[in-house]
Amino acid sequence: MAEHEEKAVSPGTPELGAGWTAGGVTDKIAGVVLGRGGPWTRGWHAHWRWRSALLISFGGVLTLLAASTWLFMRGVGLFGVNIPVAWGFALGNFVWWIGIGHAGTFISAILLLLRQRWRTSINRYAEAMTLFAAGIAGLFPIFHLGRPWFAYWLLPYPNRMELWPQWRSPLVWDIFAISTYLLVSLLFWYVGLIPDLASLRDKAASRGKRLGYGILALGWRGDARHWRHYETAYLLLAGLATPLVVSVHTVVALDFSIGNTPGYHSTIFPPYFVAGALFSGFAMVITLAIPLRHYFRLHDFITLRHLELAAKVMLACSLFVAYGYASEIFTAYYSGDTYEIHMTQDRFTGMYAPVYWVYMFCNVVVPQLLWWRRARRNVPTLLVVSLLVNAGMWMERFVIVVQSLHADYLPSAWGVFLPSVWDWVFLLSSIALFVWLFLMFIRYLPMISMAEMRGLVQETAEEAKP
Amino acid sequence: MRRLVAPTASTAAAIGVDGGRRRVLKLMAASAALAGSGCGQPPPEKIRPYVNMPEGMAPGDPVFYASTLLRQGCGVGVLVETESGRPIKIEGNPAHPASLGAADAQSQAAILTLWDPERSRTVMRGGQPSTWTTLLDSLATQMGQEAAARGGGLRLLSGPVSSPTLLAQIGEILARFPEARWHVHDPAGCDAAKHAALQLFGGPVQPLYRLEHAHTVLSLDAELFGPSADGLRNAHDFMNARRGEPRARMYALESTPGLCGAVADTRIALSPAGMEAVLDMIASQLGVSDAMAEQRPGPQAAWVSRLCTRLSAAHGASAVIPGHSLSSRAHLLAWRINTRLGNLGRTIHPIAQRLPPAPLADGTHDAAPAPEGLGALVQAMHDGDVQTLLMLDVNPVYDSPGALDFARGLSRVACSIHMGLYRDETAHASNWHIPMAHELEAWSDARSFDGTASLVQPVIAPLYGGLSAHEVLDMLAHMRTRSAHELVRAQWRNAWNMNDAEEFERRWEEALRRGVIEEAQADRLVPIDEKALKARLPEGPGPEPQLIAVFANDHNIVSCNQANNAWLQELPRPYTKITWDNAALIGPATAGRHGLRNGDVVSLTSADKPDGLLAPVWIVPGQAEGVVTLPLGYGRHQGGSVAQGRGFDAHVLQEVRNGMSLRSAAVQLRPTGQHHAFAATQHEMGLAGREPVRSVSLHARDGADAADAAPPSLYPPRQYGGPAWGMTVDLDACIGCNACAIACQAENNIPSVGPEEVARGREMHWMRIDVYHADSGGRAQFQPMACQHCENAPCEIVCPVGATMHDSEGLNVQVYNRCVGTRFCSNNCPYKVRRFNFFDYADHDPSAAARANPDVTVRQRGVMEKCTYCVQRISHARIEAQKQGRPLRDGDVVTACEATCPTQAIVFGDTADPRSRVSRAKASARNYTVLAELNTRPRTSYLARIHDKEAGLEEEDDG
Amino acid sequence: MTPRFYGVVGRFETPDALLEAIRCLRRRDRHLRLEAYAPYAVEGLSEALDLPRGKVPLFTLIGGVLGGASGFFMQWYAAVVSFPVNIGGRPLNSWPMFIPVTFEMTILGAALAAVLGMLAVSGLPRLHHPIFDAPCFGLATRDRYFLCLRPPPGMPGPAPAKQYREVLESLGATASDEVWT
Amino acid sequence: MPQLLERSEVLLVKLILLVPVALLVLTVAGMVWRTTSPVEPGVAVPQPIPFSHKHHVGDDGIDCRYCHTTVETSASAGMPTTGICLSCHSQLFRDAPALAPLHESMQSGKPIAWNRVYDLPDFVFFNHSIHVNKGVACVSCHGRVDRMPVLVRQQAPDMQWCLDCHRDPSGRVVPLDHITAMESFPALSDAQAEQLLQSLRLEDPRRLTDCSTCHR
Repeated sequence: MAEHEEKAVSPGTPELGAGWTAGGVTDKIAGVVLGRGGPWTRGWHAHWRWRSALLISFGGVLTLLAASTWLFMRGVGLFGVNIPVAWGFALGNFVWWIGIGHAGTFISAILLLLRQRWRTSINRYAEAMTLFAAGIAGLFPIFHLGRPWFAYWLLPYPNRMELWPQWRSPLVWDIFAISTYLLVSLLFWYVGLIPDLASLRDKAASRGKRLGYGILALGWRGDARHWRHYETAYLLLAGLATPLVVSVHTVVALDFSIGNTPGYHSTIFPPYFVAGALFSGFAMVITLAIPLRHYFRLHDFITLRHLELAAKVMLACSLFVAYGYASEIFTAYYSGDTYEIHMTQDRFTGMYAPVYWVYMFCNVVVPQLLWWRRARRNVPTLLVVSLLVNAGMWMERFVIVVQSLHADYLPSAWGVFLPSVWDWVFLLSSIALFVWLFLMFIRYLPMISMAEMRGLVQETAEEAKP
Repeated sequence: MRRLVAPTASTAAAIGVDGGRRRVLKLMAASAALAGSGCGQPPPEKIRPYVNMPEGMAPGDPVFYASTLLRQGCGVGVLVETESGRPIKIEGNPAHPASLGAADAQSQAAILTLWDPERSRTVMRGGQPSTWTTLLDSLATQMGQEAAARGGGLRLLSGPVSSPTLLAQIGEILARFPEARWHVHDPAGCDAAKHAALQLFGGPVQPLYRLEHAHTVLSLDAELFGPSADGLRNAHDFMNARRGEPRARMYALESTPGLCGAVADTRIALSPAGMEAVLDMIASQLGVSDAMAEQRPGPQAAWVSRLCTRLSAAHGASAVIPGHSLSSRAHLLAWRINTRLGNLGRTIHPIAQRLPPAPLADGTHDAAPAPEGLGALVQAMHDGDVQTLLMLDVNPVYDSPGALDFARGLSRVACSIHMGLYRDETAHASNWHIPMAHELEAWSDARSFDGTASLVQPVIAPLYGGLSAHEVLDMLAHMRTRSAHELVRAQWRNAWNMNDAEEFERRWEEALRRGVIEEAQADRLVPIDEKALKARLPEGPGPEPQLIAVFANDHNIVSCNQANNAWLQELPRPYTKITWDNAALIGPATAGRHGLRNGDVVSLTSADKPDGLLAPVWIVPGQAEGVVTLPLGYGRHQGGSVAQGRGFDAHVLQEVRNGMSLRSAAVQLRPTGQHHAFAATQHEMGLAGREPVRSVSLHARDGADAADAAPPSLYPPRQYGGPAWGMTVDLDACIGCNACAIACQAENNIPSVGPEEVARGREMHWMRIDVYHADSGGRAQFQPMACQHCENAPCEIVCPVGATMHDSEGLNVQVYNRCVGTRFCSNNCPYKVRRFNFFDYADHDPSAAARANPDVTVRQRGVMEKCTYCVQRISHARIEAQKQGRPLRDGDVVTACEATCPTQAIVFGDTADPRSRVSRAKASARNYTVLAELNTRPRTSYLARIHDKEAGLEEEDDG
Repeated sequence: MTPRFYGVVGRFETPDALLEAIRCLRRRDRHLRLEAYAPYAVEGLSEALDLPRGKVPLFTLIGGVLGGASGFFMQWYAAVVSFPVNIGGRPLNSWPMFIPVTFEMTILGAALAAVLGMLAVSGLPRLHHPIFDAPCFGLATRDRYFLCLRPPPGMPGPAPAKQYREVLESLGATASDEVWT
Repeated sequence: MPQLLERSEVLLVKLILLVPVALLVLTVAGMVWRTTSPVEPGVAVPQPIPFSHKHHVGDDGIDCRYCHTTVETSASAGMPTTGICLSCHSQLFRDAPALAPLHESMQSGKPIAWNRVYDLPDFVFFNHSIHVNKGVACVSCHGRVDRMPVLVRQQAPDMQWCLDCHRDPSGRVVPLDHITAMESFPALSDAQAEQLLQSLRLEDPRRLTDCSTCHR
């Protein structure tokens, strides 16, 4: 039975470098976490880079804590919001983060259903990104409440006032959509982690780590029965998560389009928000992938093909979003509605016009570069584009939230929103929180699914057989 | 703070308003308990019942007292609502001719001044706290010396005085010190007018307008609708004349947009000199002017002659009313024209100003000579003829023309005594300062603009130990201290020369109940002196300077006592919507010529004042070009933290000519490059192609419909069992006086947030008065805008906690204690009438708690609020009706804004009852709802303004 | 207590070897108790062991239905029965506006059921298991494949450990060890 | 390869794993607690004068309205003025040391500071007069004060508790002449109850449960 003896070795495909065995990938990825053979001990300096990055971002986290304490003490007036512009940065950030929190589940769920092989090596960290982004997004509605200590009144629970949430409000839908989304994404992520946690358990040297990972692994043995149920459950989760992804940002879009404000009240919003979400999401995936593969030498796992495909998705989203922008303008003028037309003209020429044109450039013009294969396969270009798209999408949210409100129906009520210093503090420190969480993640959990990579090695090896 | 609070409490206790203190504690406890989390055992509370219950008072039930507030010395009748002895709200007194049930912004805001913890509290001597007794001692010696000199060095300075008691006391003093003089300082008044009247009538005479008889009114910069002693009445009368047949017409010539211009059929922006020219032309056309005015060619001549024909057509039913900014010559012309038009005794009554009685040898009385002006006093002070100067409730150091330099004169007075509500500029410059009691704290009496006498009845013991002017004068005259109460009663006992005590008491009680103690006598008209009428007019004005400054009374802060009032400070000016500030108002062209934008600081200099003053400009459409209007009353250095350090003091540039302080001066304007950030509440005054305000033409009044067709709805209309509350606002009657806004603020415990927050767009007024510049003439349209109480309220659907919902009578209710502050409702409100507590705006000063309306929740930080249709008044009325077992009647519920409106522009009631006033108003063809296309189905609707084509003076409408 | 015989576990280097071994054993005796362990979901493994389809999909369905139903009922009850109020003139039971929450609750119920069901049917969490005592079993989560041959329940006589080892090694196991509990 | 945990340890670990679940339960419990009324029932409040409702109401049979004068006319039931107390106590027990504060108050003119027993939040507007005029008996909220030597707060004034009655007042009202009666009103026949309701003209529960009924 000699032919059984030699191990499967990856022949080298666009998605996976050559010469990797199941053991090899396991050691490589687990190494990053367990510090054995990982970059933490290797010659080049991922270690201190990571440390300093962690410190800096932690500073940001502390700032966020301090700022929110002060916010809860003094009141939401710290932000630049007013009447008529009652929603400001907080809501913009919320939508932006939620959007970023979309790519992860999209990749792991939809690409899984579509049997996209390039999903394998990016889904894990993309899901982590999703979790963190969605979590941070969840903070902002609470920050922006007038009386945050009563935030729980939005939940249905038995109370001596015999009162309930008001189910017609999109904000209540939000609560349900986002908490569901967080929970399901968490489950999805965790279920995906179980076999890897087992691997870590079995590779870990110290008793402490074995115990920690072991408990989290729930005693996973790689039993064939486990694998069977596991795969069914995972597939079902993917099936459930797919409509969920779409629904969440649809609900977020409804926060606006349910309203009657010109600039909010538009039927294009749900699809156009979902596309925007994926747009920023994939931008963030690329933004994260590039340093990861660079610092941890993951070029064989996160290959140029991965980046290229992500870039293609981004390009598609950009086109969809551009269509959204166009249709907004078209419907405004086609409707002949004074208020819509005024709002649109104000977008073009009003006081927020510079922001508008900048994000038009970032979200519509810049991504067109990606039509060129050379651009798609050029890492620096991709990094710049994805960063611009992230910024652009934030500005888009800002303009939608603020500019629509500042001049709506009665001219007498028109007003101006100017961000206060606190608006900026909260935006920047929330980014710091995201970075911090992500750094912790790559340090303590495998950023790529080892089990699936082993499968991939085997799969590619067998395909390569004559 | 405690130091400030202590007196409040003790005085309150003294008169047994412990129920009030209980509420104070309650509110303070509440704010403490509510702040932060919503849980935790409430702090233990005390209940302090009365020792003996005052009759007619039940804790928790409001009691109304009739009293009088003073406006430039004249009385305006009010009803003061007290809750357990604490005055909390002011309404108009229907029985009083100057009110007829309405109250203006200043009267409404008086409640805040009454409770103002920054009011003066102690007798001061040379800046050091002193006592009443020490003052008495030194006063005794001082008056001893004066008595020796027959009062040669004694001077009395007061504002205009109408109080019979006070006049009598002044009379006594003048009798006792023959050499003493009484001077009157009236910064808000118009010396030119007084001078003209003096020439024509030989004595102090004021015109009393009877606009209900007027059909054609020509206003030349006149502040007909206030804020003034007769503003409410004029507004009321003119609007009645407007509602009548034929519809009354108003032509307004204005140097800066005023309230008359907004209701005018034709409004024309002119400089004061231009207006005088117009008067000249009218006079010569009517042949009452010897000087043949040069006929200016062009359009002006054209419309002036049209105007002239209209005026003479309405013989005896027209009125030509000149304002403060015009010269005394112009006032003379106006009198002549009115005489020729037969208006005297019909639309304009010249009535003599009351003077102190001067006892004659035979025991009868004669009128003392008219008081002298400020100029004479300053002259005397400079000459060192003044040893003792008593200043009653005046602040000449601040509000006298800069040219007079009153302060320097004052420094030469041996013994200067100032009496006032605040330790203002004059208080600091005088040897003595006496804290004065507020009108609502001490007994007095006053005559209204038409001579009706009413009682000034205190509704609470002096909160900060103030004294009444009567007591001080009694001191001066007789070295004794009778209480103001005794003095006033004595005065009327004499006036009625009644010895029957019982009869007197009965009549006194009656007077207290009605507020009016003596009706106006109609026979007080003063005949005009024919000779003076024929006399040669003084020379017309010289060549008009390139830029002329007009010193105007501020719309809100008319007297120094109102300057420390946050409500008035934060009340947006009708046209500029500026708060907490005054601005140099200029026209667009003038601004263009100097390249100025709103807020640019300019230096204004005049010949006399080369250093001049720095003032930020505000560009006003409809401002006469070449005229810069400088509102007075700002740039205070003393007198309270709210008053101090805001705006600029325009008095500096004010000049004096032969004793008259002028209301205009030639100035030069130079940009400085500095910029000042104003806190304005409305930034866009164009209509941007929308129709929130509408107008129908007069003759289509019953034909054409102002309303849009109601869009269809997917749902059947809701059926309401009980009353369905609704409101209409008549845009044709609204004069934009802001009274409703302040009434709402007082009724609903609405906080003021300060200039910084206003600048951030966070003002809290539930009732905002939008202004739209409908046409280039700058003739504006006001629109009171509060929650519209939509049937299909967009705010309600989006509230996640159901904090805003509909009640079974169709009110759009805001439940503060349920609100978590997502502000989604405000986003979704197309009218943007919701207000949010971004910070803890509620005033936690105990005085504020005592002032607060106990029937309205004091809102916590982070909750949304808005107009409730005065739901507390609705429940009160409902409960009373239920107790009597009867249904609610139309008029049982009167909202605060409706109650205070001088022109009855606002009508509230049950729309389900077809006979209610509001239903009848909604039946009008002028009835429309704002933004009807959104299908919000508002309960508040507006009556379109009426456009009277024939009334216009424009070419095309002619003939 | 005396240790009980759990079975013999053999180690294989490649998935093909494992599958081959399983197939042989199945051919010999359909009723053998076999447990296979692999570092990833090996294709055809469950078919080789002819494992039952499992109840996870059913659980998921039930979870989803329950979640959705309770979600809608909660809203209907709160808005129509418990505290009916007039919100913006809309009907009390404005069901179109209840759909988003209902939908989310459906997903939530289904997802929770799926995961919990999965854990339940595969007997997890189970932190202590005899198989862990097998030497080098840790490699089962790296790159080795294990097959555990277990005696039929209540099999009399001494443990057939030796026999089982021979069988496994004959089938290409590179190592085999007894597992006792 | 050694076991991760021994059997004994597994139990422990499983317990630890239950902690998050416990936390969840706790938070929910916390929420419910947060919204319970902070004012517990059954609390006896001491007063500056040891006033006994039992004695005055129970033994002497003084009607509530004798002291709480404005209960039928005003929002506040009204606390007796020193004068009202003295209308009897100027004769009775005039020298009782317990009543010293009373006489002192009358002399000094300083009111007696009673301690509040029933305290509603400031955003709740309760009007005694309308309840009394609609047949809600004193006893139904304040309990058998005729059995309370020291006044005891009867129950926490929860919104829930108010709603119970506002949703269905019919069974809970008594004829107006029994308003101040202490012993519970005898059950009515349907006809009587019907007639009573008609005489009281109670409002529709929809109006009674409007937010604006109690909150402004």
